[in-house]
Amino acid sequence: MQIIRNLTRISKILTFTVALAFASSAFAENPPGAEQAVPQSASTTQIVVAETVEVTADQAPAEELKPTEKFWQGKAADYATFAVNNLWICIAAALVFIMHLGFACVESGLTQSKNTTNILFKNVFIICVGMLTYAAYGFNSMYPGDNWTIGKIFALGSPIANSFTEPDAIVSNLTSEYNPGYTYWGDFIFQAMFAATAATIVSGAVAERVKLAPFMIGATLLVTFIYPITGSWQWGGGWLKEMGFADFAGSTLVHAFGGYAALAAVLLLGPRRNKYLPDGKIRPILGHSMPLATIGVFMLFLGWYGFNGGSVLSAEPVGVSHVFVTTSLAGAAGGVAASLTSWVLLRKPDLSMALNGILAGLVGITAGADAINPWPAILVGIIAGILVVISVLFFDKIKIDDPVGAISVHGVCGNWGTVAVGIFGGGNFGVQLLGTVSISLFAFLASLLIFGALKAISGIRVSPEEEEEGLDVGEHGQQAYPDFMPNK
Amino acid sequence: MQIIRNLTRISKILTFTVALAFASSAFAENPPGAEQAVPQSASTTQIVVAETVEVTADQAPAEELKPTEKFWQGKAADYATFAVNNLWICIAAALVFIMHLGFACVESGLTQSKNTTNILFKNVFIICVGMLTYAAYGFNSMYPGDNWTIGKIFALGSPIANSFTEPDAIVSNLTSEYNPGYTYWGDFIFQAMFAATAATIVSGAVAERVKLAPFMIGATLLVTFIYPITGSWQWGGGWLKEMGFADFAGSTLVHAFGGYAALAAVLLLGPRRNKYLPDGKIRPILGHSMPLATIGVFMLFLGWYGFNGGSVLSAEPVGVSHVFVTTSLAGAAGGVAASLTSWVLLRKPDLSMALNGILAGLVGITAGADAINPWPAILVGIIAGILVVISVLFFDKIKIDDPVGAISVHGVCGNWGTVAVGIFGGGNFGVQLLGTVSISLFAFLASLLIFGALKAISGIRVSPEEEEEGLDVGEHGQQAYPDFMPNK
Amino acid sequence: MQIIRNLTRISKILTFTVALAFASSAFAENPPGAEQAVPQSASTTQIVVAETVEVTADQAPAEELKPTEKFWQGKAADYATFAVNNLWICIAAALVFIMHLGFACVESGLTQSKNTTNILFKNVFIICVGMLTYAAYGFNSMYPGDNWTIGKIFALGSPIANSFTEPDAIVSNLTSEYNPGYTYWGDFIFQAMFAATAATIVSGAVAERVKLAPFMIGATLLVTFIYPITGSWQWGGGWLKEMGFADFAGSTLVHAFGGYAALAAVLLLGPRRNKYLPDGKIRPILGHSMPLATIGVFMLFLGWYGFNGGSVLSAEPVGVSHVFVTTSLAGAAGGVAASLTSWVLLRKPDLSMALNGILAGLVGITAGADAINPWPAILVGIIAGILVVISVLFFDKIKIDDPVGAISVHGVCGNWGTVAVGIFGGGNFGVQLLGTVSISLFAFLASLLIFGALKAISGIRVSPEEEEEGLDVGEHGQQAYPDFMPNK
Amino acid sequence: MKKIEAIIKPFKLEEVKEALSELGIEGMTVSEVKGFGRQKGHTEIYRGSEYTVDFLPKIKIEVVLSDNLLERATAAIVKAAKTGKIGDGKVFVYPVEEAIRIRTEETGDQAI
Amino acid sequence: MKKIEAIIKPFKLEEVKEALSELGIEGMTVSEVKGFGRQKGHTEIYRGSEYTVDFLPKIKIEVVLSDNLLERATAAIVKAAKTGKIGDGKVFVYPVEEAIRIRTEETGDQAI
Amino acid sequence: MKKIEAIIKPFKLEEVKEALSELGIEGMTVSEVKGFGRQKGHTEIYRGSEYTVDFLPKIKIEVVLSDNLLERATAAIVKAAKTGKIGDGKVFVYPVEEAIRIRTEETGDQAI
Ligand SMILES: Nc1ncnc2c1ncn2[C@@H]1O[C@H](COP(=O)(O)OP(=O)(O)O)[C@@H](O)[C@H]1O
Ligand SMILES: Nc1ncnc2c1ncn2[C@@H]1O[C@H](COP(=O)(O)OP(=O)(O)O)[C@@H](O)[C@H]1O
Ligand SMILES: Nc1ncnc2c1ncn2[C@@H]1O[C@H](COP(=O)(O)OP(=O)(O)O)[C@@H](O)[C@H]1O
Repeated sequence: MQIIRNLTRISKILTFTVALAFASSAFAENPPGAEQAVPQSASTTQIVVAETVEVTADQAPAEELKPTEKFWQGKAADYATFAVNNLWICIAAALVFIMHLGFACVESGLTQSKNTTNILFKNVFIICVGMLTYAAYGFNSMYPGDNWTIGKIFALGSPIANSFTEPDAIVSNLTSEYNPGYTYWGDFIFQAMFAATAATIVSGAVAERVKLAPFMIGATLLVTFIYPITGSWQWGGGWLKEMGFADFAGSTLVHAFGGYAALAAVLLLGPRRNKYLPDGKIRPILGHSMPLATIGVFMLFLGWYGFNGGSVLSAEPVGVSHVFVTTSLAGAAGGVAASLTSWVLLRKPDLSMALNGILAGLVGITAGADAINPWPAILVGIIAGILVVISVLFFDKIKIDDPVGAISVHGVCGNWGTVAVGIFGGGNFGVQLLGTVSISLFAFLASLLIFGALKAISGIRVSPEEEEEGLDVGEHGQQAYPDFMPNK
Repeated sequence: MQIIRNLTRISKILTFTVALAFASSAFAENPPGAEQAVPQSASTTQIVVAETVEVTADQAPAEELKPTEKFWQGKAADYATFAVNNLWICIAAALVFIMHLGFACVESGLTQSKNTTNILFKNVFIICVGMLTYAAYGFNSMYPGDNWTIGKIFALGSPIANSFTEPDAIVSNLTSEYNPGYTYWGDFIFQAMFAATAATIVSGAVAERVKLAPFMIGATLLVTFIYPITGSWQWGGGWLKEMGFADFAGSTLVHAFGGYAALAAVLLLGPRRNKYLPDGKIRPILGHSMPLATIGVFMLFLGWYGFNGGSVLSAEPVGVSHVFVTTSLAGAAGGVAASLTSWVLLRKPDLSMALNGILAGLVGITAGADAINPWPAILVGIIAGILVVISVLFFDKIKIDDPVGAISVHGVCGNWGTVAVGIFGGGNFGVQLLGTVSISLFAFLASLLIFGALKAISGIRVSPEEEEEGLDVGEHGQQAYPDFMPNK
Repeated sequence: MQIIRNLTRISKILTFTVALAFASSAFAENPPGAEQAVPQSASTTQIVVAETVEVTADQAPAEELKPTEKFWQGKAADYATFAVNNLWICIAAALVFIMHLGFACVESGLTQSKNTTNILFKNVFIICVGMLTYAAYGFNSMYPGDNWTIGKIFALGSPIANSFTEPDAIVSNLTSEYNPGYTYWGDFIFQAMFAATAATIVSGAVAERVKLAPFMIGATLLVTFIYPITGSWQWGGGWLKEMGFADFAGSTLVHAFGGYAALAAVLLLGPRRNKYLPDGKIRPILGHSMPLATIGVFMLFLGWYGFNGGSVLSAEPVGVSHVFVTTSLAGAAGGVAASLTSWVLLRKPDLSMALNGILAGLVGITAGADAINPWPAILVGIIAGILVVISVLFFDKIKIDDPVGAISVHGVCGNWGTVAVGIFGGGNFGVQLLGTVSISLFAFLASLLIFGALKAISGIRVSPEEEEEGLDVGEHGQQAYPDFMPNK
Repeated sequence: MKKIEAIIKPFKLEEVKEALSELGIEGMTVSEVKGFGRQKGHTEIYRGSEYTVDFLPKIKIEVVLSDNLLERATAAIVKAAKTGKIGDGKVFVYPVEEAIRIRTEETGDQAI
Repeated sequence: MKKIEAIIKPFKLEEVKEALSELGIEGMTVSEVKGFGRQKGHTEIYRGSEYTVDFLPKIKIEVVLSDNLLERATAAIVKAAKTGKIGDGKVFVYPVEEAIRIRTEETGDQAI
Repeated sequence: MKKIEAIIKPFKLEEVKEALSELGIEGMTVSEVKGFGRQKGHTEIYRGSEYTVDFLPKIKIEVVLSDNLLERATAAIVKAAKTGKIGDGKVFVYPVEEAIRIRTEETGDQAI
C-alpha cells in the first residue's frame, strides 16, 4: 500500500517535470540556435547517405527528397567531411563521458573504503542529472546566440529542441549550415558531457564528510545555473570572448571553475575530523585503493583525448593531431615532474602524486592545446606537475582539507594553464589573467552562496558519528565491500 | 607423458574443428551474402586509398588497378563517405566489445567474492566463444539474404567467407556495393559483438550456483543457434520485419532475448541457498564490490554508444548524433529515476539500484534510439528506471532469484523499450507488442529446452557444499582475492 | 628552507633539460622527415575545414589562404579522406594508450598486493617517460628517412619538430603530402604510444623484486635508444624491410622485443624468493586480484583494435575491417584454446591462463592481421593459446620466474605470430624467421647489457627483507590497500 | 567468569548467534580466522604449479560469560554448529579473571 | 602475568595505544573484529530486502603484562576508550602462564 | 590443557606449521593481526604529511594442546620462528579448562 502510494507520488512528480519540459520546449519561443521545435512523432526519416543522394538525384524527382538529402545534393565531398567531423564530436562526447568513470575511481581510490559507495553514488548521480539539466536549461543558457538576457553576461536558459520538422529548420540545424563540424544534436551532447565535469570536481574535494542531499542539490544548481553563465562569457560568445580571451578546451571554464567552486565548499565544510591535530600535526588519511585511483587517472587521460581533441570542433587533421600531441606530452610531463618532485621533496616517489601530476599536466595544457607547440607544451606540463605537488602541500599546510587534491589539480593548474596561453600560446597575458581570475572568482562566490545557503538551511556536514562510521552506512546503508555476513 | 598425450588430444580436436570450418567455408556453396569464397593466401593487396586512386588513375593503365581501386575511380567523395561509415562500424564494434568487460564487472561486483573468478571466467569465455561460433554458423543463419531454410522463420547457418578473390566478389563484398555503410568484414564483426551479449546476460542471472561446464555448453548453444533465429526474424529480413516491427538496436532482439533466456535458466536452477528463508523472509546476499559494479556500468554505458550509435549502420550525421542524444538522456533519466525511486521506496538511495536504473534506461531506449525524440526519450528512461526497481522487488517477492537484476533490466525493460516505440516512436503498438512477446517467448522456451536438457543429463547446479564454499574454489581452484598464504 | 632549496634544484634540472631539447629542436639541422622547424608562438592558424575552403575559394583572393587551405583547394573529397584517415590514426593512438592501463592492471592483478603500488607506479612512469623520450630522440631514430647513421642499421635520433611555419614545410608535413594517412603529428603520436609498450612488457616479468630506480633507468634506456633501432630495421625502412620481412603491427618489433628484453632482465634478476624450493618444488605465488587482471586484459583487447587497426595507417575500409576481424577472432581463439588446454593439462579451467591465452592470440595475429585470412587467423590464435600455456609451464620448469607470463605471451607468441605470416600470410618463411630471431636476439642482448651494467653499478634487486615486506612499503612507503590506521 | 572460544564453519555463525541469544547472552565478539586441522585442505594448481590450501576459512566466536551459563552455552554452540562433517570446529573454555564494561566501569558479571 | 583483552571502538585505538605507552607498555597486538552486543546494529535494505547489520566493527587489543601493571593498564584503557555511549566495549583479564620472546628466548616478565 | 598463542612474522608461518606437525599437532587456528612493539615501525609520507606505521603485520597462531606437549611445542615454535632480528614475536601460554570437538562432542585431550 505504502509502496503504491509512494510510487504514485514519484511518477506524478516525474511526469510533471517532464511534462513541463515538454511544454516549454514545444510552446516556448524557439530555443536560441534552433529554428523551430514543433514536436514530431518520429525522426526515422532523417537518415541519409551521400551515396543515396547521388543515385536518387538521377532517378527520383527532386521534390521527393528529404530536406537534408536535398541540401547535400551535389555536395558529396562536403557531406563526407561533415560526416567525419560530426562523428568525431560524437566519439569525443563518449570519451568525455568516460572521464566521469575516471573521476569516480580517482575520488574513491584516494579516500577511505567506508565512504566509497557514497562517492560512487555522487559521481553516478552528477553525470546523470548534469546531462538532464543541461538539456532542460544549461545548453541554451550557455550558448544563447543573440538571445542574451543581460548583454554578453547572462542569458536565461530553456530546454533544447525536441525535433525539427520544417525543411528550413532541418537544414539549418542538422547540416553544415548549423556548424561545419556537427549537427545541433552533436553540439548538445558534446557540451552536455562537459557540463557535469565541474560539479564532479567539487565532489572529490568535499568527500568523506558532506551530507548527500545538500550536496546533490548544490551540485545540481552549480551545473545547471552557474556553469553555463561563466561558460557563456567565453564559448557562448560573451564579454571575455570579445576581449580576446583564449581557453581552448576549458582550463578555466571547466577546471578552474570546478576547482574554485570546490574551494568554497571546502571552506564552508571544514576539514575531516582528526585531519589537523591540535598539536599542529597533519594526520594523513590514506586512500584505500591505489589500483582504483590508477584506473581513474588512465580513464581521465583517455577521456581527455575527447575533451581536448573534440574541442577542435571538427576532425580537421592538423588541429586534431596537434592537440593529441600537446595533450599527451603535457600529461606525460606532468606525471614525470610530479614523480620526481615528490621523490626529492618527500623522500620517496609517491604514486598518488604521480597520478595528480598527470592530471595537472592535462589540466594545464587544456587552455592551449591548440595554440601551444609540443616543446612548450612539455614545459607547461612540467610546471603543472611541480605546481600540483607544492599546491597540495600548501593547502594542507593552511588546513584546507581536499582529500583528492582537486583544488590544486583543477583550480591552481587550471589557472596556470590559462595564463600559460599568454606566455607560450600567443594569448594576451593580461586578458588571460583577467579571464581566469574572474571566472575562478565567480565560481568561488556562486559556490559560496549555494553551499552557504544550504549550510544555513539544512547543514551540509554529516554528524561526527556518521563521519567516524563512514558515509556508506550513514547515507546509503550500503557498504562498498561488505564482508562476512551472518548466513541466515 | 600424460601431458604430452593430453596435448596431442587437444590439438587433434582443435585442428579437426578448424579444418572442418575451413573445408566448409572453402568447398561449401558460397555463403549467403558473399559472392564466392575461394581461399587466398594473403589479402595484403586490398589496401587502397582514394588519394592513390586519383594519382594512379592518371598515370597507370586501368587494367593494373586492383578491383576496389577500379571501383572507386572517379568516386573519391563516395570513397571518403564509405571510409568514414565503415570506420564508425568498426569503432562501434570495439565499443560493443568493451560492454563485455562491463557485464563481467557488474556481475562480479554484485555477487559474493567467493564466486568472482567463476563469473569472470564465464564472461571471458562467452565473448570468445561467441565470436567464433558466430563466424562458424551464426552470422549466415541470422542474415540469410534469400537463403531461408524455412520461409522467413529459420535459416541454416554456415561459416563466414574466408576471403574474396574474384574481382566481382571483391567489389560486391568489400565496397559500398555490399552496403553503403560497411564491408562484409565490418558487417560481420559488428554483428558478432552483439551476438555474445545475450548469453552474457544469462550469466549474471544464474551466478553463484550454476555448474560451469553445462553453463558453457548451454550459453554456447544459445548464442550459436538460438540468437540468430530470432535475430533473423527482424534484422535478417524475416517475418517480423515484414510486419513492420521496429527494434532499432535490439531492446528485444538482444536484451529481452537475454532476459527471458535468463528467466528460464533461473526457474530451472532455483534460488541461491538461504536466499528465501522458510519464514518467508528474503535474505539479501550483498554484492562484494561496489567499485567493480560501478566500473561495469560505466563501461556498459560507454559501449552503448557503439551499440546504439553503430546501429545507425553508417556515420550519417543526423542519425548518429540523434542516437547519441537519446541514448545519453534515457540512460541518465533511468539512473536518476531509479535513485529517487529507491530513495522513496527503500528509505535510502541504493547505488546498486541507481546502476541498474542507468542500464534500464539504456535498454529501454535501445529499440527507439533513432525514432524517439530527446524529450520522450527521457520519459522512456524515467519509466524504465522506475520499472526496474519495482521489477527487481517483484521477482524477489515471487522468489525468482536473480543476483544482478538481469531479468528486470534486460527482460522487462527490453519489453518496455520495444512497446515504447509504439507510443513515442511512430511504431505500430500491436506489432511492437507482438514482436517483443514472441521473441521473449521463443528465447524463454529455447532456453528452457536447452538448460532443461542439460539439467536432465548432467545437472546444472553445483552441490550445496560447493555453493557454500564458493564456485571459485569448486570450479576453478582459484580464489579471486587469495590472501595470506604459507610462505614455503 | 630545505624544501625550497630542493625545489630550486628540480626546476633547474628540468628547465635545463627542456631548454636543451628546445635548443636542439630549434637550432639543430631540420629533423629528418620534417622540412624545417623554426619555433612559432602559436599554431592557432592551422585549422581549416574543407567547407570553408570552397566558400573562401570563391570570395577571398587566393593569396590570403593559409598554406593548408591552399593545398586542399579543389580537393574537397581528398580532404575528407585525409580527415578520416588522420582521425583514425589519432583515435587508434588513444586506444593504444589505454593498453598501458591494461598492462598496469594485468601485472598488478597477477602479483601480490604488497607490490601493487610499485607495479602501478612503474607502469605510470613508463608510459609518461616513453612518450617524452620518443619525442626527444626515438621518433627520428626509428624513422630516419634517408638520414641513416650506419646504413640501414642505425640512425641517431633527434627531437621532433616544434612547429612548421614556412608554407612549404606546412604542406609537406601537415597534409597528405606527408602521408596519405596522417599528418606529422598524427604519425608521431601513434608511434609514440607503441614505443612505451616494449618497456612495459619488461615491467611485468621483473615484478615483485626489481629495484625501482635501476628499473626506471633501464626501461628508459630501452625505450629511448634500443626500441627505435630494431624498429628502424623494419618500419623505418631498414635492412629487414629491404629483405621483405613482414611484421604488420609488431608481433616481433614490439612484443617479441619486449618479451626477450624481459627474459634477459629476469635472468639477471633471478627468481622471487621461495618460488623454487630446494626440494625442486615450485611454489606458486598467487595473483592478488582476478578482477584487476581481467579488467587489464579487456583493456588490452580494446587497445589492440587501435594497435592493429591503426597499423593500417589509414581508414581504408577493407584493411581496417579485415584487421578488426582477424584480431578479434585470433584473440577469441587464443582465449578458448588456453582455457581448454589448462582444463585438460591442469585439471581445472584457469582464469589466469584464459587471460594469457587471449593476449597470446592477439600477439600472435599482430604480425599478420592484414595478410592472414579469418580462418587461418583463428588457427594462429589457437596455436598461440596452446603455446602460451605450455610455455608458461616450461619457463617455470627451468626456473625462469616470470610472474605474469610476459616472456611466453609476448616473446614466444611474438615469434610464433611472425613466422605464422610465413605460413598463412604469404610471407617468406626464412625471412620471417630471420627477422624475428634477429630482433629478439638484439633485444635480449641490449637488455642484458643495460640491466647487466645496472646490476654491476647499483644492483637491480631489492633486499630479501624488502622483498618479504613488499616493494610498496620499501620503495614507495605506500601500501596499495592500506587498512585500519590509528586514528589520531 | 569463563570465556568460550568457538571455532566454527563460517555459514554456521548466524545459527550459533541465535542459539546464544536464546540463552540470554547478549554480547560476543567474532573474527575471521583460518583453521588447520583434520579437515584436510584441497590441492590446487595455479599456472601449472600445485599447492595445498590447508588453511580453511573459519569463524572464531568469543563469549565471556558467568560460570552458571557455561554449560548451557557450550551445549548450545555445539548443537548449533554441528553438521557432523569433519571440520565442524572446536569449543575451548578459558578462565577469566575480570571483566569491565568500559562505558559504565561496571565489573564482573555486571559487565558482560 | 596477565593478559588484557580490550574490545574498543575503532577510532579509539590511537588513544588507547598512547595511554598504554605512557605506562611503559611497549608491546601489544591488535586485530579487527566484529562485535555483537547491546549496541544494536542497524537495519538496512539491499535491493529491497531488509537485513540487520548487528556485527559492528571493533578493534581488539591484546596486551600481556606483569601483574603489577594490571590495574593501571585497565584503568588507562577504560579512560582512553570511554565515550560514554553504548558500544564502548569491554576489558577482559586472563591469567597467563608463560611468555617467551622468540628472538632472545627470554621468558616471564622479561619477555613482554 | 594449555593454549599457546604465538605472534610471529608472517613469512614464518609455514615453518612453524611444519614444526608443529612434526610433533604430531594436527590442529591450529591462524589469524592476521597487527603488532606494536620494540620493532619500531617506519615513518612514511603520504601526500606530504608524515605518519608512522607502527602496527606491523604479524600472524597469530593459536594451538590448544595437552600439557605434556607444551614444552616441546613452545621450543619448536621458538626455533622455527626465530630470525634473531627484532620483531620475531612472542609465545604466550594460557590455561585451558575445557575443549570440545563439535563434530563428535569429545572433550578434553580427545578433542584437540
Ligand atoms: N588444537 C587446536 N588448537 C586450536 N585450534 C584448533 C585445534 N584443532 C583444531 N582447531 C581448529 O578447529 C578447526 C576444525 O578442526 P578439524 O580438525 O579440521 O576438524 P574437527 O573439528 O572436525 O575435528 C580447525 O580448522 C582449526 O581452526
Ligand atoms: N559477553 C561478551 N563476550 C565477548 N565480547 C563481548 C561481550 N559483550 C560485549 N562484547 C563485545 O563488546 C562490544 C560492546 O558491547 P555492547 O554490549 O555493544 O556495549 P557496551 O560495551 O556499551 O556494553 C560488543 O560489540 C562485543 O564486541
Ligand atoms: N606485551 C605484549 N602483549 C601482546 N603482544 C605483544 C606484546 N609485546 C609484543 N607483542 C607482539 O609481539 C610482536 C613483536 O614484538 P617486538 O617488541 O616488536 O619484538 P621482539 O619480539 O623482538 O621483542 C609485536 O609486534 C606484538 O604483536
